[in-house]
Amino acid sequence: MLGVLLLIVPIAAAIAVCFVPLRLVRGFALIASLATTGIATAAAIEFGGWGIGGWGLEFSRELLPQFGITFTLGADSVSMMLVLLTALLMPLAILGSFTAVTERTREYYAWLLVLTAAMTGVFLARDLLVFYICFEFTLVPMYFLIAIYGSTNRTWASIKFFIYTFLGSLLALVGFLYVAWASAEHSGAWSFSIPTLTAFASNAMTSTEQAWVLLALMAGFAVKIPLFPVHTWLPLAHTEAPTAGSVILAGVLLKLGTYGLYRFVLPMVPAAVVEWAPFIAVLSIIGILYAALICWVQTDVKKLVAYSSVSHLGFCVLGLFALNPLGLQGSVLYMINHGLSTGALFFLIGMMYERYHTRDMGEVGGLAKKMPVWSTFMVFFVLASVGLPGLNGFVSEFLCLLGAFVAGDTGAYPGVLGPWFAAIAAIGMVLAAMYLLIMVGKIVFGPLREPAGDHGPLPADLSIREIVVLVPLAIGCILLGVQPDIAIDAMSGAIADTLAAFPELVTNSAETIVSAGGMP
Amino acid sequence: MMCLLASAMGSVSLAHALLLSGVLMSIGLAGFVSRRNLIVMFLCTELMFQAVVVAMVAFGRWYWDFSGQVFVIFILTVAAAEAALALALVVLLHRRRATLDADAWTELRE
Amino acid sequence: MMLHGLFMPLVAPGTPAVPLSDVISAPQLSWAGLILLLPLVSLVLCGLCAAFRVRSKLPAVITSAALAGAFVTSVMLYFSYEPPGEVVHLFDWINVSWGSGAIESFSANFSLYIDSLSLLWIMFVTGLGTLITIYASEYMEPDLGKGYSRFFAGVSVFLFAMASLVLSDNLLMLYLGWEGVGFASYWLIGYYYQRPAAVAAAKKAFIVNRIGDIGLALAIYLIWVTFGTVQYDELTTVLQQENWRESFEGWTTSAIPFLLMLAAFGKSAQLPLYVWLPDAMEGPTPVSALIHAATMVTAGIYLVARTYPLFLLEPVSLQVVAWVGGLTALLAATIGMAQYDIKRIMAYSTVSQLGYMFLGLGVLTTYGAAYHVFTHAFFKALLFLTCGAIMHGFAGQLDLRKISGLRHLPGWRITAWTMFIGALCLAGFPLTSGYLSKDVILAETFVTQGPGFRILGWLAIVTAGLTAYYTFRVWFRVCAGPVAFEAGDEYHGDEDHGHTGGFHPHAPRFVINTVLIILAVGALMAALPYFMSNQADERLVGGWVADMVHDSTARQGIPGFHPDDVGHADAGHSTAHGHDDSHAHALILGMDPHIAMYWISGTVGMIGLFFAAWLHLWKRDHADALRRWMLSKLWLGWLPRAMERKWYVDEFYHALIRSPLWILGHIFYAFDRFIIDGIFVDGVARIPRGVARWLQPLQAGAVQSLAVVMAGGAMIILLLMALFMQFGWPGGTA
Amino acid sequence: MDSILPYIATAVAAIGLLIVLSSGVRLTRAGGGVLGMAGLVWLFMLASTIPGGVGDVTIEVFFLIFAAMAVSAGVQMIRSPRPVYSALFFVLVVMSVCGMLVMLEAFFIAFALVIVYAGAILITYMFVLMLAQQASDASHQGETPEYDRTPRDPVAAVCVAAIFMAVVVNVTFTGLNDLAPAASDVDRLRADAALLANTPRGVQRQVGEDVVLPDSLDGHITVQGDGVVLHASSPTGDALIVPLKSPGNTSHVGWSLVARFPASLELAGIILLMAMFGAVILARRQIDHAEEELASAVAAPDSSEVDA
Repeated sequence: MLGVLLLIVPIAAAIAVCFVPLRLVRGFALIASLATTGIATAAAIEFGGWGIGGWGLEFSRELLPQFGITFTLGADSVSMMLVLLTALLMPLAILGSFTAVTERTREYYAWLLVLTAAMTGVFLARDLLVFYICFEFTLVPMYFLIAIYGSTNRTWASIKFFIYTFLGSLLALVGFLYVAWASAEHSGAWSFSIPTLTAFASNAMTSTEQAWVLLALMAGFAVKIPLFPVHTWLPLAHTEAPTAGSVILAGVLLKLGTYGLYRFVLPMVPAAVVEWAPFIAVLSIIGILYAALICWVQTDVKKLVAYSSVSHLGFCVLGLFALNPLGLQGSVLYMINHGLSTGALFFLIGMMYERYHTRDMGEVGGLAKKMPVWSTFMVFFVLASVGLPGLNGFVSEFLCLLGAFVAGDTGAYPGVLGPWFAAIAAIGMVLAAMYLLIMVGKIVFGPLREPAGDHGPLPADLSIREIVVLVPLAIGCILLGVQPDIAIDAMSGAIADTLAAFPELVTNSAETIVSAGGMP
Repeated sequence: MMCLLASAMGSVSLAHALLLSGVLMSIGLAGFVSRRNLIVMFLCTELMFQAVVVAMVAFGRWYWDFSGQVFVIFILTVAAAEAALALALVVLLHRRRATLDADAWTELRE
Repeated sequence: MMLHGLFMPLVAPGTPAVPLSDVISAPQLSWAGLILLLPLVSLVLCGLCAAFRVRSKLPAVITSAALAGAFVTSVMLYFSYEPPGEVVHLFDWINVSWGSGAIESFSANFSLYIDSLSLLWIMFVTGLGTLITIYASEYMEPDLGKGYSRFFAGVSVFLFAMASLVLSDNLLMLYLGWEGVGFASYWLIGYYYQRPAAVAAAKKAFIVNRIGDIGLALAIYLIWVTFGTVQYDELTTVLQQENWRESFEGWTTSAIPFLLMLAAFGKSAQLPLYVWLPDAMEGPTPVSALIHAATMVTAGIYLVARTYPLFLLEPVSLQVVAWVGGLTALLAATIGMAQYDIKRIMAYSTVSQLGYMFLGLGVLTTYGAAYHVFTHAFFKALLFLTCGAIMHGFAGQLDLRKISGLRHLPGWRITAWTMFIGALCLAGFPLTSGYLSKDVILAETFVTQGPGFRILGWLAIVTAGLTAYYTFRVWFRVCAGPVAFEAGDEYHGDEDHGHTGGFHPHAPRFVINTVLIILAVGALMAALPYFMSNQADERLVGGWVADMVHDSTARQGIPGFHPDDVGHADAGHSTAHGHDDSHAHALILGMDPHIAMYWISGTVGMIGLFFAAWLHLWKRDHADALRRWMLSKLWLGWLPRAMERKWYVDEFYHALIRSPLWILGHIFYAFDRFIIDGIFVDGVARIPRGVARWLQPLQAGAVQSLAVVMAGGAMIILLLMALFMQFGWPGGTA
Repeated sequence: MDSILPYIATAVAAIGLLIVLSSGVRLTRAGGGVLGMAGLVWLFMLASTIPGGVGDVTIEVFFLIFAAMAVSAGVQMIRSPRPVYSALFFVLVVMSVCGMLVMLEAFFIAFALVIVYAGAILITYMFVLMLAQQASDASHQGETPEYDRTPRDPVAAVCVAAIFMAVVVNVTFTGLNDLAPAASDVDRLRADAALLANTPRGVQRQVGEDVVLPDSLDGHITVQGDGVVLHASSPTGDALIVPLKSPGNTSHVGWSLVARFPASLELAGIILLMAMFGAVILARRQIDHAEEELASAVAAPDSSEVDA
């Protein structure tokens, strides 16, 4: 029931926001999102699946029984973590927009709240159609957030964002429907229940079918992640989106893609995954290096961070396709960590933008002199993003690379990657340090450079409100950096479930694949 | 020459009437599409009415059923009403733009 | 097979081969965690000071107290320490497990591994850290209320990271410390963040170190894959098993030492990756002394010593280490000879001395390397701090041509003479600490058999002469000779000394002088351990430092320690690589190398000193004449030029790595925008748009167009229906 | 129809039409006209293979004359750059069609068309045309405007027309064979009889007062030979068989209109009424009064700016 509340409360609040007096809108939205966070926390406490796998928070109601469509919610520990991430980021996003958005505020906060519900729905869905509807519905609020509240090139960016990701997810829908159809042919009754379909697809589908389904699903999720050749909507969307939009885009929306991989691709089509993992891993490695080099030559800070997301999520995908618990743990942690640190970076850039109305590193520089608190946070989150040990980024990056490194070699989960994958991807670590430190060197350090013009009513350095936005993220970064075990233990059961199909599959194909591409 | 032609054609039949009707209709259609003068466009629709009249009457004669002719009367009615309204509209539009060019009224374009 | 014997001695003779953690569980030692905790507390307090804009010296007091506490803790730990070592578990960090098998779990916790090697390191790290913090409390005075808290917070971070590097019980926590010190170094080099050079140097340091860190990360992966653990004690256990080698493929064990080497070379500024260290002198001088001379840069030595058994598995790797170390020493010394910035000279001398240490590691004398680390920490810190005092007093003046006769200036005497002591040690003046520790390495180079090690030995001796030359070049120029000076860039004729028309250097005060004296005494006293008796094993020579190395993984490189003694050596060992027990055929000038080296290096040092005195004390114009003469000769002109330009290594990197990558970045960006996004993405998006453009006239709003579409469409449908009715429907059902 | 020839004939005619529409040269236009006519003639000749012809040669000849007139006038109408000429050619089309209707024995309709179309509607068109041209082209009088001179997209227009014609051709050539047979003379007489049976007063008038009609005419009017007879009785009670005249086209139409489609008739009347209202409202000169103007108009009725 708490799961349903998690969906209903934001939507109800979104409707209510439309009728609240204008001066109370911000506060009301904040309180509503905090209420959602509270519910999410309660759900996390009530949730019984920490560490042991399986589903919790279940709720089911029939919608269209003749087609097997039910409104089924439920969470495993990974989705619960992502729900918590969403619940953490949303109030911050709302709080962070207090001064940035001054026009059409009602609409703005309503869309943000609707977005909360949609994203939570994606993570909580246990019925394929519920998942898909929520997955697609995230586009609508985001589209409006970019198109109405974005910067100069917002129309084009929003259209591109919408159509690109929409096209991808339509292909994913084709894949889903094929699986559902094949399952219905097989068993004689329609069902869209994710566990049912997963069990069916992983066991009863031939490897050719699986490969096609993999292709269709990847088309949807790879665009969302975004994986290397289909990433170009992201820099544009990030650059044009308002601050909160960027934060949510980087923090949660991109995770919908990797979550899709985790929830569907890996367990549903294991045979095809084993076959194609090296290919996808190569794509993600290309993405890591390629995007990192592109980051290097950016002058627009936001674009830089956007490209860095492409690079970072390459690690995430690499970890997923290592197909062992190390990689998967790393990857899921990466989703959360990236949400925290990159989300915070977007907040920081937004705070800078609010003051200087530029994102060009050539125009702004040496802000450590003028904004020491801001600079401290900036350096902190950049370091978290670079993967400084002791902060969150390191653990996940390390585990992803370790997973890829040992895949194909050891333990009960031999994967199909190998040391070379990790070794080449590790160059991305240097490049990440390079471009992020160059960015810090330009905008935080050096002689003070400010564009002319007034900086509005904001204080020179961060206000209390802005610090309040950043502090929870910083705490999260430190906590997950020092005690990642909490998350790792909590998610181990779910990850074992997801990987359940793999050991024997991989072992069977290991002789052919590993000898070819794995160990030299 | 006409006699010659008529004898070559054998006898006038329903088919001929229908074909003539079709030809008139086609001409009306072509005119409606290709002309840009609003009034001529309406004239073309009147031409198409004539085509329909021919077809109606021809069929009516085939079956000796006078409904066809009754419908012609209705068509006449509608044509009159249409002419009145259409011309009123044309006058209205003409007053706005001082032209009879149909292309001047393409505000639906992107 | 033949190497198994090497690992038995890791546990003291007679002790059964069991992991340390099984023998010792030391909850009573958990107070050792204070060494990590105190700097952290200091960091937090300094952060609060910064937040509340404290304008007093409170941060310095806090940090000094915290570091002193850490030092005291280390010393207490030393006294309560019993061989062979202890593991102190603090708290869990990363534990992933998915089965009960050998390699089905990955575990890395915050645990301290306390053996003599880590104790040796942590003691001088915390000790020097304390001293230098105290020094900095005066040195950083001009920044009171501005960056003062930030500086000491950085020092605290550094000490925390360094302590976790040194004390960690697993490679992952070592990695944490490893990157942590890199970050602290970034923080502190970039302390003067408004100077672009400082920011660039900080960035460079971090990035170059990152390259090394990749090596470390990959080495950790490989070690985990190969041995199933990243914890030192379990690693030892695995290495002691008879059959581990059969269980794994062979290439990994060969690759591990090279990857570790990459990491060590990055952190310790060796040949391919040394470029960041000279630039790092942009940081405040106490930082240079602490991080870039005494402690952090020796982390590479520590890493190699810590993972020494893995190096011994692949003898070639140690030979590479030796050669890289030797060549770095020579190269850096030649560069150091031609520089004018005294801090930079000291930086190159650090690189050079680190090269010696690696040479020592490579020629199987971990003892020598560790001893040199120990002595070097003192005298190099001392030298840097004197440089700092000069820089401080002369408003940033560091050019040795512009300061002279310091020892005659009132208030500068202590500085000059403590610098003299440091210079003596660095130059290897007989019976100083540097002399003793360097000789151990030089002698072992001749003793140990390896490819071209004799040449390497002579090169090292030449380097020793160069070292003496450039060290005393600095001292003679700056401290001796007639009194003359100019103010540095930081002098702007402000009200402090501007009204009298001239520049007055302000001499160091009590705190700095005290620290200098303590360090000078320390630098001299560092010779003592060489003469102390051994406690662990009376067969060992080398005194206290040998003791400290003995109980650790690096015990293979202690003079007098012979694997034969424990009965597991086989014939292949000494011929492949290693000590010749008798030293019989390694005579130099008819003497045992150890003895001969006393004479040779002493003599070479004196020669270098003599040249320095000639060119820089007695006949300073001869130095310029020599330089002019060399530049005028075509066949010699390249030498001083290349030496002054640091052998063009920076330019080389810039042209070969940075620029291509930068261009590649631009190409990729263009590719991204125009090819991927422009042609593919937007191109696909343009297809419907193009089709729509093409069909647009039909829907332009003209009523006829609509009519065409409507009528045409209806007609086509009708025609099709008619045709189908006439000729039958497709499929023949009509 | 198994042959493709009718379609080719249609295509030829279409090409002719296209040439006529798009060419600016008079000679080419004439050639196009000839080509189109030839295509149509060919088509009509092909169509004569279809059974079901009626009438005699005179009717055929007149039919052909009227058809040719209608078609050529129609083409001229859509080609002529002067709208007034178009309207006049349309009158010609209407006349031809009326002639055709006469051939088809629809006399009432024929005359009604002439009266209503040529007489009323066309005159309205002419009025509007002249009104518009006088208003718009005050500066360059007599010059046809650009939009009248250049047709828009004649290719598309002719294509659509040709496709439509192809449909008609197809239907004509294939569908007519399946048609129910044409009404025979007996059928026509029966229709007359049925109409007469429904109009006792008309019959009474025809036969005179000295024939007593039965109460109901049903079954008393029958077809005999080539005429319709009334079975009635004299006032004396003798059975009489009186031959009756055919009621004629107008009666037939009128009866159908009133007896079979009364509701439609009413609706048509309403439509006409509404159209009249609509036309009045639309064509009325629109005066947009701003609020304040209205207010001032109310306050100061003598304001002269009301009609601005």
